Amino acid sequence: TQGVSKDQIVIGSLLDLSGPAVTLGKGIQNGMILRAEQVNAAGGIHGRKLKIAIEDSGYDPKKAVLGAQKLLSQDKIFAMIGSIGTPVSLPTIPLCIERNVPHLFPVTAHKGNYEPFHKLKFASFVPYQYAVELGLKELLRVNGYKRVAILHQDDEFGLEILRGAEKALGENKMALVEKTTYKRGATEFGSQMQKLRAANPDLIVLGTIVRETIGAMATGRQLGITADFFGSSAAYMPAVAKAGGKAVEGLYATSETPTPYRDNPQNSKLLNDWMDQYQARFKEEADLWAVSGWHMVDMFVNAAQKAGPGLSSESFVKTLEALTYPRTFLGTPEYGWTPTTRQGNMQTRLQQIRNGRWVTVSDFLKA
Amino acid sequence: MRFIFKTHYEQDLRLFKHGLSAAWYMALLAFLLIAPWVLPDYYRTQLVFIYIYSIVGFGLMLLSGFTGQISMGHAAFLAIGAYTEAILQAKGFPFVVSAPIAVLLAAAAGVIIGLPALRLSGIYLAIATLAFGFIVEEILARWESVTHGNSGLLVSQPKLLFGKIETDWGFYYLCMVCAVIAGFAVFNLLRSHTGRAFIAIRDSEVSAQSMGVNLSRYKTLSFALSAAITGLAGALYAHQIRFLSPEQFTIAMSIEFLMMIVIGGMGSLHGAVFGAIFVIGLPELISVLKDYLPQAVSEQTGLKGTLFGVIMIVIVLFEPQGIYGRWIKIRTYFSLFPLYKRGMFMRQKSYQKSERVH
Amino acid sequence: MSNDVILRLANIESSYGPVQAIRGVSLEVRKGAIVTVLGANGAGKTTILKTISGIIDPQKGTVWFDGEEIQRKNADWIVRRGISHVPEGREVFPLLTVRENLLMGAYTRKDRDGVAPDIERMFVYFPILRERQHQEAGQLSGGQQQMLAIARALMSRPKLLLLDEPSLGLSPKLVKEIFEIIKRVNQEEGTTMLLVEQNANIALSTADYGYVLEVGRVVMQDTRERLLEKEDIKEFYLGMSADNVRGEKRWKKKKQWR
Amino acid sequence: MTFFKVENLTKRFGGLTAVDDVSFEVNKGEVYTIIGPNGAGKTTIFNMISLIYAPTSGRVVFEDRDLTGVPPDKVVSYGIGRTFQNIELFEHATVLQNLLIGCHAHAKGSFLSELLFLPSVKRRELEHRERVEKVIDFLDLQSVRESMVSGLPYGIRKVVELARALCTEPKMLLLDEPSSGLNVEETSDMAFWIKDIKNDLGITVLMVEHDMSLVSRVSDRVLAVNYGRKLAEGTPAEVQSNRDVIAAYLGE
Amino acid sequence: MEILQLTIAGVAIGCIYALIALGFVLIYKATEVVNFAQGDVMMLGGFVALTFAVIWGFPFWLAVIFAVLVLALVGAVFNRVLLVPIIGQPTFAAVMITLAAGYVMRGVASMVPGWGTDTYALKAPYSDGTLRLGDLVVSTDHIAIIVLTALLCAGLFLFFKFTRVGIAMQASSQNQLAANYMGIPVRRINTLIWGISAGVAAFTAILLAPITFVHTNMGFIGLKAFPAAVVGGFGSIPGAIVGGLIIGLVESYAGFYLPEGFKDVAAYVVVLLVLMIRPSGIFAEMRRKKV
Ligand SMILES: Nc1ncnc2c1ncn2[C@@H]1O[C@H](COP(=O)(O)OP(=O)(O)OP(=O)(O)O)[C@@H](O)[C@H]1O
Ligand SMILES: Nc1ncnc2c1ncn2[C@@H]1O[C@H](COP(=O)(O)OP(=O)(O)OP(=O)(O)O)[C@@H](O)[C@H]1O
Ligand SMILES: CC(C)C[C@H](N)C(=O)O
Ligand SMILES: [Mg+2]
Ligand SMILES: [Mg+2]
Repeated sequence: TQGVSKDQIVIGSLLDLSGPAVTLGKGIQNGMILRAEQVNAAGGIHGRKLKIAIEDSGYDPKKAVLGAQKLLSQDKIFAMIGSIGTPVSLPTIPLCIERNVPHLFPVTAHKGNYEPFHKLKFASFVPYQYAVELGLKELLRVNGYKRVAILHQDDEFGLEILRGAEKALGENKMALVEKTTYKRGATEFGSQMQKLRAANPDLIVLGTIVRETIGAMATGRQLGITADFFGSSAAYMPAVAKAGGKAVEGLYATSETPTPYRDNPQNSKLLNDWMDQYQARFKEEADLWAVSGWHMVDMFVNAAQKAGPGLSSESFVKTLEALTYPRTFLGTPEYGWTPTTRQGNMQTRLQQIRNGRWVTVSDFLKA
Repeated sequence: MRFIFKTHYEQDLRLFKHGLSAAWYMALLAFLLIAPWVLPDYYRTQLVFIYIYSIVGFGLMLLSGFTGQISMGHAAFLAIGAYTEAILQAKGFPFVVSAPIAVLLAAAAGVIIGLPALRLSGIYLAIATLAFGFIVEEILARWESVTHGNSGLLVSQPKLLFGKIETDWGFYYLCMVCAVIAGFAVFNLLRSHTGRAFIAIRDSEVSAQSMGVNLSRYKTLSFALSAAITGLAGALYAHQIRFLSPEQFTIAMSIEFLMMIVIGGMGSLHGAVFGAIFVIGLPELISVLKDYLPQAVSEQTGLKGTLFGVIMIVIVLFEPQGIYGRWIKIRTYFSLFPLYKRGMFMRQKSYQKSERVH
Repeated sequence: MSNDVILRLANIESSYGPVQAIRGVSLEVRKGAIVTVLGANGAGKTTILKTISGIIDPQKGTVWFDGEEIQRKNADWIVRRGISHVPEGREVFPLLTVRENLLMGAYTRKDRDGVAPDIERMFVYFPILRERQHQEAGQLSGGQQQMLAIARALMSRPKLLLLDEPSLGLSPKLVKEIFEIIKRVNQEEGTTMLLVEQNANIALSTADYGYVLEVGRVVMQDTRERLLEKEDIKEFYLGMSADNVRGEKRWKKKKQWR
Repeated sequence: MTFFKVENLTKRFGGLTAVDDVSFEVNKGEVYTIIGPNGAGKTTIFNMISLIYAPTSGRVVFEDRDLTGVPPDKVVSYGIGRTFQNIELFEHATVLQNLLIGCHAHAKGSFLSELLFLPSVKRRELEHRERVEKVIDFLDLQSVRESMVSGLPYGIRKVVELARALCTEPKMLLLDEPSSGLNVEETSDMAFWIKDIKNDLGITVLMVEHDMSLVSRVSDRVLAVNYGRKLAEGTPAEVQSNRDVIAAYLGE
Repeated sequence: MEILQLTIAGVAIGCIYALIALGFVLIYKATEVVNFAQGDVMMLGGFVALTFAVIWGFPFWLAVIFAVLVLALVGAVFNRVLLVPIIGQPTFAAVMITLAAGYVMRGVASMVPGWGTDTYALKAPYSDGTLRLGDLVVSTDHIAIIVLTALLCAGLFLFFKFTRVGIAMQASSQNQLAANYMGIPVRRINTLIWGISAGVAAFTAILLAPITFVHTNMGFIGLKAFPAAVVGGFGSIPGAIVGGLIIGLVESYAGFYLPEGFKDVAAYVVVLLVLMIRPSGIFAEMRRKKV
């Protein structure tokens, strides 16, 4: 199979290094590089060095397709891993399949990444809808909110949040008291927040990503909204806690993977060492996305090891779908696929911003 | 130095001005025909994108380069073509049916934006078309029953007449043929009176009118044709990308198209093609450049964007008339050689003409 | 009239890209003189004036003005040295009012308070401009624009005034007046004039000295009086040749220019 | 029938009355000249005839057809061609292309046939080319046929514009200051051309001109206007000897 | 009460649009170049201010002054280095340069140490406060935006009223050739105008920062400022202000009273409607050429 020579394994990734999701791309890139370098330092996978070929997708399908072609036909990659964003992964999956190249762990929650079933598709990112549903149920149980409203980005991503919230409420015989949206890239939420304020909710669900989360909460607080806020995993970004200041204090969000802080006393030695290595290599503190990048390569390596020296995409797929990948010192959940399912993880945890930091406030939630 | 002796007016209507250029074009054609067999997939894919973008280039050049109507909403026409194609193919129509329909719908859209645009010009038209683009994008996102909104639309491989075009080279030739046809059509138009009417409108509306050019008719026609051609490109784009979602057809794309024709060289069909090659080839060039940079730099996010911008700027500063302008000069240099005079193309001081008084 | 040369062109060559418009022109203008340049269209008259006022750069040759070399300098720098230009084809500022146009004419002037009286003076020369002072220049009639262009050039009180076909599109009456004004300004303010004019009759009767230009070269130069004697001048520029039998004339013409 | 006439033509721009109740008739085959001080309203009259401006009141009648409300691009197909005072050519096209655009009004057939460049289109193109070449020969423009208009000197442009107007095959030709920017030599050529246009091509000429020598050489009748009003009408000689005309226009 | 609330918010955001539009219009008036980099220039202004105020910890107002000056310089240099060489070339060329420059600015900003791709808060002393009048809640940021915008506009108005630059810059855009004939230093005037408009952009960024934060894509708000400038009539300074306010208000109301999604396209619908009635904006500046 392509990408596997006697002393090298090449895998590829389409990361956004210049587009809207660049905050993700950077960390993931670094995390991947770090893991690869560690593996190679330790003698590689059955003696084969791991090489990661990275193309910038700019979150744009045209560039993604070209990049994918390049990775597939020039770099002859063995697997595609961790592509960022729906508009990148969906157009490239067919190309991978044509060349019998596994498409692994895309950083997007679109169903197209694991449905319809195909043996080469492996997804790991918990669908937003599902995560929000779990998180909201938990919040309703613990804090017993009575009036829940929602602000969501008006695209597929936002709609998933909406569906999740409605499902959770439905099971508690409740309904949204107000519902409002904004367009991707919006910067100003005055009228939306007033709409919500008029409905005076005690919890506001946010189908937002970084800036929208902060902007919405800041505006809301200024307008004197006292309700709690609850965002999805897309809102669970280090930047939110960092830039949001006191406006975002108390925000809840879901994430299966926690954001590491170096100076956190609870940290295990392993974690601290890992973070120091990262710091040393990239001159910046590891964030959530660095963790994800490192972690997905680690999962790959793990499977590739188990697949044995005669590595082929068939043997790899066989191993991966038989495998359960345990929790790690990074606080990640257990991942596992089966010959019939391609969504590797269905659990998440509640996180909250306290004193400008993300803190995990629940155990793993599952249905 | 070559002189062409003309013995019949027909010679000025010919496709190739002289045998040699004919030979060159044939050579190019031959190369493109064997390309998919000798080039690796990756370059084949790039060629396909070049064909698709050239088609867009022809369309936009017709409107902006020859009729002088700037459009910042051409992504919308591409989108209309692409979605129509995708939906019809999903319904089982073959390309020979779906593509023409896509073209017609795009043309209709062209008329719709063309009519209100009649009284507009310059920046006002540009912004009007920009607004149109945004609104189309919004419609694509909201008309979920048809477009599947933001969750996007997966596109099957093209069914030409009966069987699907499974092979990549099949699709390659499809795109190639479409590009050649589009190029021809526009070229023909330009060497006959409609084309000249467009040019007349571009250069002076008042005297175009007094020469009997019906402004509204020809402006609308120009919009319709331009949109139609772009729609054809859209139909091919759909199959090439295989996944359509509204956020692909943004202002950024429309601007990319504009850059394409300006860099290529306003007011020339060659320019459209050069522009396409440039826009598609540049990222390639950049990633090559990247390899020569120290890792500390090349790992930087945003490097690509920066290089892209820098290269664009350099080109424009070096050759404001676009790549085609430079091409002409090189050609003249060789055809005149050795009589070429230094400073023959020395840029004489020139002065901008106002566009606010028509 | 003083004898020192204020403007000297030494074998100037200018071209527009590949087209070479003037090929080694040398001419001199003495301080306070009115010098005219005659020539068929395409001869290069406009190009010479453009080269002097720095609107285009010559490939070769030098332009001295008032003791310094000014070729290849920026136009605005040159104008500030005291050259003003009545361009071919009016070139008014279409969206500015007549008054604003005149103000722009005085842009290079240091004495701000001298401007208002001069505008008044222009209004005396061209009463119609006073009537229209608040109208956009672009809406003026052709001739009115021409008047404005001349007035605007005078506003800067130049040492040297370049006039490119000032009589273009003016009524016979105004043509007479214009040249009166030119003479007057020349005498009262000692402004030197370099005059390009199709109406050779009136040009020569105004000028002290004349150059004749053909396809980018000076083919003849002399004082007004002697030029007026020359046969070719009479025939081709003053149109005084008796025979207007067209066929022959056409033939002659072809022989001359082709 | 009257070949061409304007009746009580008036044009106001805001407060200003550019043309004030002007009427005159032009007979087939004559050269009719309008003279008058700058700003008298001559060009405005032309603009109303070629329907670039709609008259405030009054009407234009050509071959007993009232032109009021006709779209500007139709006039030429009725047979009225024109040139402009400050040259309105298509700068970024060659002289040849400019002239071919002149033939536009007579180009039949849809753009579809042109997309395919059907033989019919080709034939039409060749016809037009023939016609254009005739004009080029007539006005001695061979030498500039292929050159860009933007590069031509003022004088030549003037001629090119005349040529373009001729290519529209007009019955009546409006010339706005045909001789401005031409020297004596070229002006006399212009005089010949105008005569030929009238005699050989049988085209009626309505012109605005300031060069009295040209006016008296070619015009059959002259109309003098001032402040938009009719001042005098008659043969060149009559008008030139008219006191008011001398006072307002010719000068002592 | 609601309506009043919405109006204030609308006016505030409208002022931002207005200021960016002002930047477009100044440059267009002087050079007929549409500066697509205006939004990104503003972004740079934001980061420079951030650097002074947060990273180097200057006093806020001092940081503001420095940021404005630095950007003014950047604008001037930009014009001198990139646009003067192609002066007189087709306007397309210049527009392309501004577009490309936009890419460069975003790219560079994301590579500068301490700037990068993250989102940063840049708070002003007046930020985060609220005034309550009964049910009416007004954010101090909004008040500041409105007041400061008014002051800035007054300042510019006086500048153009009492200098010849105002007329000269129009002259040089309407007929560059003639401007040169008149000895108007076209290059220098353009450079001045670029400086001013970049300075204004920096100021805008500082006003905007408390609301939308500082990040490499904050310049995209410029896409809303285009309709603003056009509604007012591209090339008219009062037009830019009025246009900005109109867009701001319409958005604010649309977001509250109209169905979902209208807020996002409101600006573009408005611009289309206005153009249908007035093909060159409210304070039109287009003319049919007199022939
Ligand atoms: N912008 C230009 N580009 C190319 N060639 C030009 C340009 N302007 C002038 N020329 C050429 O330069 C030569 C001289 O032109 P110029 O305008 O100086 O002649 P002129 O004597 O002023 O004619 P006229 O009396 O008609 O104004 C002409 O042959 C003309 O073709
Ligand atoms: N579009 C317009 N708007 C306002 N005023 C105009 C307009 N067009 C012409 N005018 C005015 O109408 C009057 C007549 O203009 P017109 O061009 O007809 O004069 P003309 O007789 O052609 O003069 P010339 O011999 O100088 O060309 C002028 O005073 C001019 O200012
Ligand atoms: C993390 C998110 C930016 C991913 C993005 N919303 C997607 O699903 O495509
Ligand atoms: Mg000249
Ligand atoms: Mg006139």
